[in-house]
Amino acid sequence: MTDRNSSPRDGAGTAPVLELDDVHVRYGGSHILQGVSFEVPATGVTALLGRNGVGKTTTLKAVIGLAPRSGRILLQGSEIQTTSTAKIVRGGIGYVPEDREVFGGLTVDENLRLVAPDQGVEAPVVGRLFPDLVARRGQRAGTLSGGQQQMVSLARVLLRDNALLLIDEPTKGLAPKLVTEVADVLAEVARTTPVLLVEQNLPLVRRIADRVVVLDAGRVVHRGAAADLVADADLTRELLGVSMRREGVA
Amino acid sequence: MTSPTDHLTDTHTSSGEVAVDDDDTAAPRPAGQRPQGRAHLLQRLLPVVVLAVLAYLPYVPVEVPGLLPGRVNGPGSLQLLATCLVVGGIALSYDVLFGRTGLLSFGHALFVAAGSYLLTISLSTWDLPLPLAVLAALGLSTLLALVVGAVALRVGGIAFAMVTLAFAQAASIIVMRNPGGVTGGEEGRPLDRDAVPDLLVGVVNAPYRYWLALGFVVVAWVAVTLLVRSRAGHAMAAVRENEQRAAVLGLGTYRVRLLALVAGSFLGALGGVVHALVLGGSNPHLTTSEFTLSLLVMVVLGGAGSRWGALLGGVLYTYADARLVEVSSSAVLQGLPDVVRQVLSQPLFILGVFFIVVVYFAPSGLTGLGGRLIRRSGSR
Amino acid sequence: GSPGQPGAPADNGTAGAGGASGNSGAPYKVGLVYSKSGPLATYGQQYRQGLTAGIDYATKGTGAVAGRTISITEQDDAGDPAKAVASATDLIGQGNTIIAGSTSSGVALQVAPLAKDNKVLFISGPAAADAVTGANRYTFRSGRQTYQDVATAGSMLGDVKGKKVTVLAQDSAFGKANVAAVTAVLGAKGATVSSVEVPAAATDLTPFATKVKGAAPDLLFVAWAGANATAMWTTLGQQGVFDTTKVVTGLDIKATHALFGEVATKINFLSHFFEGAADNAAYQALEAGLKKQGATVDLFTNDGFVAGQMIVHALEAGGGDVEKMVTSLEGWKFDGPKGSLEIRAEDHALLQPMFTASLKKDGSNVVPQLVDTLGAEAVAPPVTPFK
Amino acid sequence: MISAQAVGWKVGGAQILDDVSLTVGAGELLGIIGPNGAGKSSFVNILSGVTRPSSGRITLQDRDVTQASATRRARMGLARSFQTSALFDGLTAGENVRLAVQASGAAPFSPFRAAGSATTGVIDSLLDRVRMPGRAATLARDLSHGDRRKLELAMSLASEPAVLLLDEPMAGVSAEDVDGLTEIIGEVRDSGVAVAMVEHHMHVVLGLADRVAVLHHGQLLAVGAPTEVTSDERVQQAYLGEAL
Amino acid sequence: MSDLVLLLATGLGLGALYFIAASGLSLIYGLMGVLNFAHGAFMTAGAYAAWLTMGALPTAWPVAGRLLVGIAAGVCVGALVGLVVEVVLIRPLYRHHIQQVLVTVGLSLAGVAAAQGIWGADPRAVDKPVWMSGTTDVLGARLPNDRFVYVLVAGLLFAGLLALLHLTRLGLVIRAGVENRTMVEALGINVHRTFTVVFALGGAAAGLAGVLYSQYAGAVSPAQGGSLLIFAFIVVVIGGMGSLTGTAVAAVVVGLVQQLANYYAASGVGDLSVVLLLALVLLLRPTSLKGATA
Ligand SMILES: Nc1ncnc2c1ncn2[C@@H]1O[C@H](COP(=O)(O)OP(=O)(O)OP(=O)(O)O)[C@@H](O)[C@H]1O
Ligand SMILES: Nc1ncnc2c1ncn2[C@@H]1O[C@H](COP(=O)(O)OP(=O)(O)OP(=O)(O)O)[C@@H](O)[C@H]1O
Ligand SMILES: [Mg+2]
Ligand SMILES: [Mg+2]
Repeated sequence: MTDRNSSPRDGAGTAPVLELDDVHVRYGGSHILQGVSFEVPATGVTALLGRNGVGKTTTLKAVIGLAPRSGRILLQGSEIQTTSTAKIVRGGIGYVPEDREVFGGLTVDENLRLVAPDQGVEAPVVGRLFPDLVARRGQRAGTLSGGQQQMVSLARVLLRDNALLLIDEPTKGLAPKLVTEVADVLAEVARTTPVLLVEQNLPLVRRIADRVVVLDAGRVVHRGAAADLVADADLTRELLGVSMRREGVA
Repeated sequence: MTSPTDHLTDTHTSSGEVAVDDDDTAAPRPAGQRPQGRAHLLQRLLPVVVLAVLAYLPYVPVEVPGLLPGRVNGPGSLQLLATCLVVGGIALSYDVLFGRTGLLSFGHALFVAAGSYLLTISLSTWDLPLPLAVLAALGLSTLLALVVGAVALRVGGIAFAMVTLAFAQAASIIVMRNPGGVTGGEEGRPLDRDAVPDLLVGVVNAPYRYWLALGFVVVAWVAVTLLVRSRAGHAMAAVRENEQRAAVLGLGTYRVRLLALVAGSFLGALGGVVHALVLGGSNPHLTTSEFTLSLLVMVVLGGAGSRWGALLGGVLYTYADARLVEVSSSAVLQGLPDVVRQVLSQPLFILGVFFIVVVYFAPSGLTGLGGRLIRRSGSR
Repeated sequence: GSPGQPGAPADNGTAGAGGASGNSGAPYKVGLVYSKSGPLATYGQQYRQGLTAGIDYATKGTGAVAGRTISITEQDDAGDPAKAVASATDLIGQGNTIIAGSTSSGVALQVAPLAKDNKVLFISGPAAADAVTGANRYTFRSGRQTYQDVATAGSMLGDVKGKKVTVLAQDSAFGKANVAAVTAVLGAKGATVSSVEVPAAATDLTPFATKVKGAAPDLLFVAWAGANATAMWTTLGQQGVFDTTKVVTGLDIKATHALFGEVATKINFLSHFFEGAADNAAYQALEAGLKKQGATVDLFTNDGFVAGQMIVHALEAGGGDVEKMVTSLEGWKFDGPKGSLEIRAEDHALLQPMFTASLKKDGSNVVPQLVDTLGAEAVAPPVTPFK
Repeated sequence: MISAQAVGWKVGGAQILDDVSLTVGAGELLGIIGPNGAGKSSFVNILSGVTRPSSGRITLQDRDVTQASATRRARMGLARSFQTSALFDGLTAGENVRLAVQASGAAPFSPFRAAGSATTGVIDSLLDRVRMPGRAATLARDLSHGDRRKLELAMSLASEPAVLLLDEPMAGVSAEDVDGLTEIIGEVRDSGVAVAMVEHHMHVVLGLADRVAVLHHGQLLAVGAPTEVTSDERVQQAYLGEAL
Repeated sequence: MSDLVLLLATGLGLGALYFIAASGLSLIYGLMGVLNFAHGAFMTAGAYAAWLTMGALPTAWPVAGRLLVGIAAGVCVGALVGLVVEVVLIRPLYRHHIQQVLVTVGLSLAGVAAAQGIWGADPRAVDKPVWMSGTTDVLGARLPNDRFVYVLVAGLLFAGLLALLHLTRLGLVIRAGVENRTMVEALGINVHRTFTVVFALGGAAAGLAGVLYSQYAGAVSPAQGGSLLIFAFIVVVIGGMGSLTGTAVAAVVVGLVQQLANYYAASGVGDLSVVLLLALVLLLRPTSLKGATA
């Protein structure tokens, strides 16, 4: 495996692209995020980890304005906690939701054309990363296999220049081979665009993440370099209930 | 992906909050979630108390100016209340389809009208005695429901709504055409007075018609309660929420929906029978799509998927419909500019606007709104 | 304590019905159930205006009978029989011994049994259904009935023996009643009657115009109520029905006169009543009474006026006692705005003169012109005894 | 228990599945793997009756069910989970499971049979089993993604099926819980249930499967013991790549 | 022969009218999933707007000229009503489809009642250009001229709407937004505006239908829109719920079937022909009805 640690990944010194400061999310009576604060530096991959239901997805949704949030959220220094979703996205955030959320009634091409009106499936990134989609350009996205839909969902954000990518479990449901490929894509993208990544696949995290933020029950319980977490088996077990090394064997 | 049934499920909960339901949600809440002992008892007792109060009304000679025409137990008031109750019960029967099973039927009026017309026809044209006539009306209406349901349920969602609307429209046309002189066309068909007990005829006997209507509501209430608590009721909720999942669990979704439609229609037809008895005849208004639409309006007004909601919606709607006429001719409007007054003097205008307001501010219905207020004050 | 009689008032005072008889000086209570809103609101309004004028005329401006005022309680049925039944029940319950109104036939037919059930006087209004006549001993009518319309139409043909008559009617109870009446009236006189029935759901009327054209009748009787009238006349005109056939139809209220479109002047109208149809003391009183209310004479103002006359007569003779009032009306002859009227004792049919008319263009308006007046006996319906 | 014979499925001119024959016996766990879009979910849909094959035969417990509805097959003891969680969104997690329990019993939608509440214990123990304790009262639509997957599994287990089809049960389940769920599925298999499981987590498949079938472009590329299949060059090339 | 020609031509004209009425309905349903019960009220609004405008214009103008201005007014009012309704009533309820439908039900009740309150329940005569009330002899049949106008307008409308949906980005965004509004927003597209546009378009089509139908009927009345709405609904259902092409085909079929059945079949059959047609489609091809959203 390539050691990617040599790439500029610290981000220290430069201003963070995204800051969360004491962010809360409440749904009706349930207090889901209870004061989440962390920063996403301007380069590299920041992984947001945690068990099921701790609020990872909710955090991403809070950033992009899809969850009712309070607290301060800064994108490139300007507050966005009251901005509408469409505006935030036009301000430079790309979002890959965990449920894929492709437009089932539209063709693959039309799905992509929503974001890149003149290119659609012709865009070079798509051809390079997901040749399968090019072949299926006229198929209704609703009839794609789960993995293929995931590709559409990913391709959709890569068509545009983003200041930050929010990606929620991109490799879920992808075949192992494709997981590797996607990991490479993400690593490559992260070289120019910072990525906030939610992921359950720990080997992948180990491979591409620079920093980790671990959530538990709506609070941040750990922040640090990915390498440190990987190195500390006890810490991993404590935070995530599992050892990264053992997983990597599979 | 959105499917028409998804739209339906939205009725029950608005943006994540549970539609307030009585203890009869699809499945009772697990033990830990049950309402506290005393509150629960109260909830159980409430229907009984309400019933007792309602049953006693014919003995209450009090005037409530403005609210009711004359004394509470005067014939006018009791006739009005009886009509309200019958329609409330019919709304309850419609909720079996709409609120419980997610079937947006625009043809429910068809079965209500079938019950009503078949009763008057079997009394006057076929000369059946009352008990047989009632049986005939119920039996034939249920058969009709079975046939119509079997065809219409081949589609779902909005298409089902439109298809049932078309069937109802056909029935309406047939009734208007007055085939063989049995339906009386747009003039309707009065009840054969000699064929029904004297107690149901005449202004002085309004209390008995009122009790009859109340009896129907009780029957409908109990039937819906039992149905909802039965396995069928749970299956109906399952079909409403996710049809495909229900199918792979082994619930025959077509049969569940057909069952709901037939059960709802049976109660609806019973409502039609009582309606004919209370009003002294059948009239084509029952067959119109407006009537079905108003049933939908009632259920939503009160709160879909809840017995209190449907009943209350039906009663309130009918009451408002009848009493708004008074408002429009009242002195309050006299000072207003002409155009405004003319518009406001149309009861349907007020009703329509009121309905929009309710949908808008209380998407889960009046009972939902009430429940929300209670909960809010409770949590403080 | 144990509850008393259900439905009983608090203090065992005067029982619900019959507040009329005993205490002299208390007003006579008359209940009105008619369309104040809904599709027939205009008919209802005319009726109500006529009624005011009628009572005024019959009581010589006092609004009272033998010193007791007539107090009128109104209820709106919006054309819905269910509402009408509830309203009538309410009114009867409040002690009204006379119920009048019923703009639509559906309402009249559902309220009539209530009159018998509760032994109150019911005077039906504009509702034209033949079945109201002879419905029961307590039911009367103040307007005309379908049979009289049709008989008037028949008169326009002169001798109908061997002639072909086609009825173009909506496929509804109203239309069917017209077809039946035409068959009865003209068929009996030797005409061959056929009918073209138009389904309620038809939007385009060309097929029916074509059928009529194909039948090539000598007389076309059009029985049309409500929607699509203009389209129907235009289509008949376009397909050239007027070139070969004499076309007869009923004249509706003023507001509809413009709706006949291009063919207005080619149609022969039968009329129940219109402005300028007659002239007598009652007519002048009607005109004057309406003027006070800012209205003018129109079709159903007559029915209201006559109802007013009947109410006053019944009260004068019966003093609020229903049986006496019924007897006093049976066989009563009097002058209404249309001319001399008679309430036939056997079935309470209102025998009355009828008119034929034509429309004349007057600038951008069309106004009806009287062609002929038919005596009451010429158009009298057959007797339909009480059931 | 369940077997597919020469199953083919065509839609809009595209041959999605081509001549697939597979059998799963009682107490056996068949892992189904293959690249995205290979036709795995389509195959599960055909086995469960959600879609009808264009050719071939399906037998369930030695009866031909090719034309039988999903409902019929479910009543014959087949349960399945969906790749995209299909839940009764407006009901609570507990109610979801309750429905699944009831649906398998006698007279699942009799209007004359009370639903009963004796199953509460069963429900809670099922939810505990899939590692989501205390979630019974949450509306399904408010559950987090991983919890939805677990609930989906609980519902498939609830009916105590004879044949269990799982479509990517581990997708989105947190790393911590994967092992636990794997264990449960193993236990189910050991209790004599025929299990077919589509899964991309290779260590789960390798740890559980008695046999592994590889689908590729709608065709059966290989069937055999896990080690045998994974060492197959074509499988590595088409599917595994440089596995993470 | 001439009868048949007459029936076919007028049937086609009727179908055109149905299509114009149904197109707005189909558009709004197909794109937003909202079954707009107020469509009839929209039509009524358009018809009255045109009637009032024509009445306000100097009578010296030729009727055709006044009618054109009237049509423009009707379309504008229809669009405006659609716009306002969407912004004020539909948008805030966008997650609740049933509620949206119900709001339109309330609107249809209130709208008709309001018109009735203001202008009375009786129909009012409208002016019709002389040419349009005339006929043209074709193969011995006297074809009413106005039917040609309806067919022409329907054709143009059909082509225009198809182009809009399939050739423009607006169409794409609309179609995506129907499925998942949140996600369209999450892609940085302001989807509110597009939905308002759809509703306004549907309202404009309704306004147009209202004006043309009032020309056809020779009068305006409050309940007029509602009577056409029933057929529009049936056409939309037979056409496959929200497919514009399906709607067009269904409109023509319904128009022709109704016309022919009314002439050749017994009165009862003619009356029920449309419902029978629907039941037949349902029994033979239930899937075609499940339509775009299934
Ligand atoms: N209606 C359709 N028209 C065209 N192609 C279709 C249709 N339905 C499914 N397909 C194709 O069939 C193939 C099989 O899909 P399936 O969902 O079975 O894949 P899968 O093996 O489960 O993949 P994944 O692992 O990504 O879930 C896919 O390539 C999909 O695009
Ligand atoms: N609309 C909602 N209403 C109430 N609670 C909600 C709602 N949406 C999410 N939740 C709750 O918020 C918590 C966090 O959910 P979230 O989806 O953020 O979890 P997650 O960390 O992404 O989990 P997973 O790994 O399973 O995807 C969960 O307990 C969930 O049940
Ligand atoms: Mg998540
Ligand atoms: Mg799959």
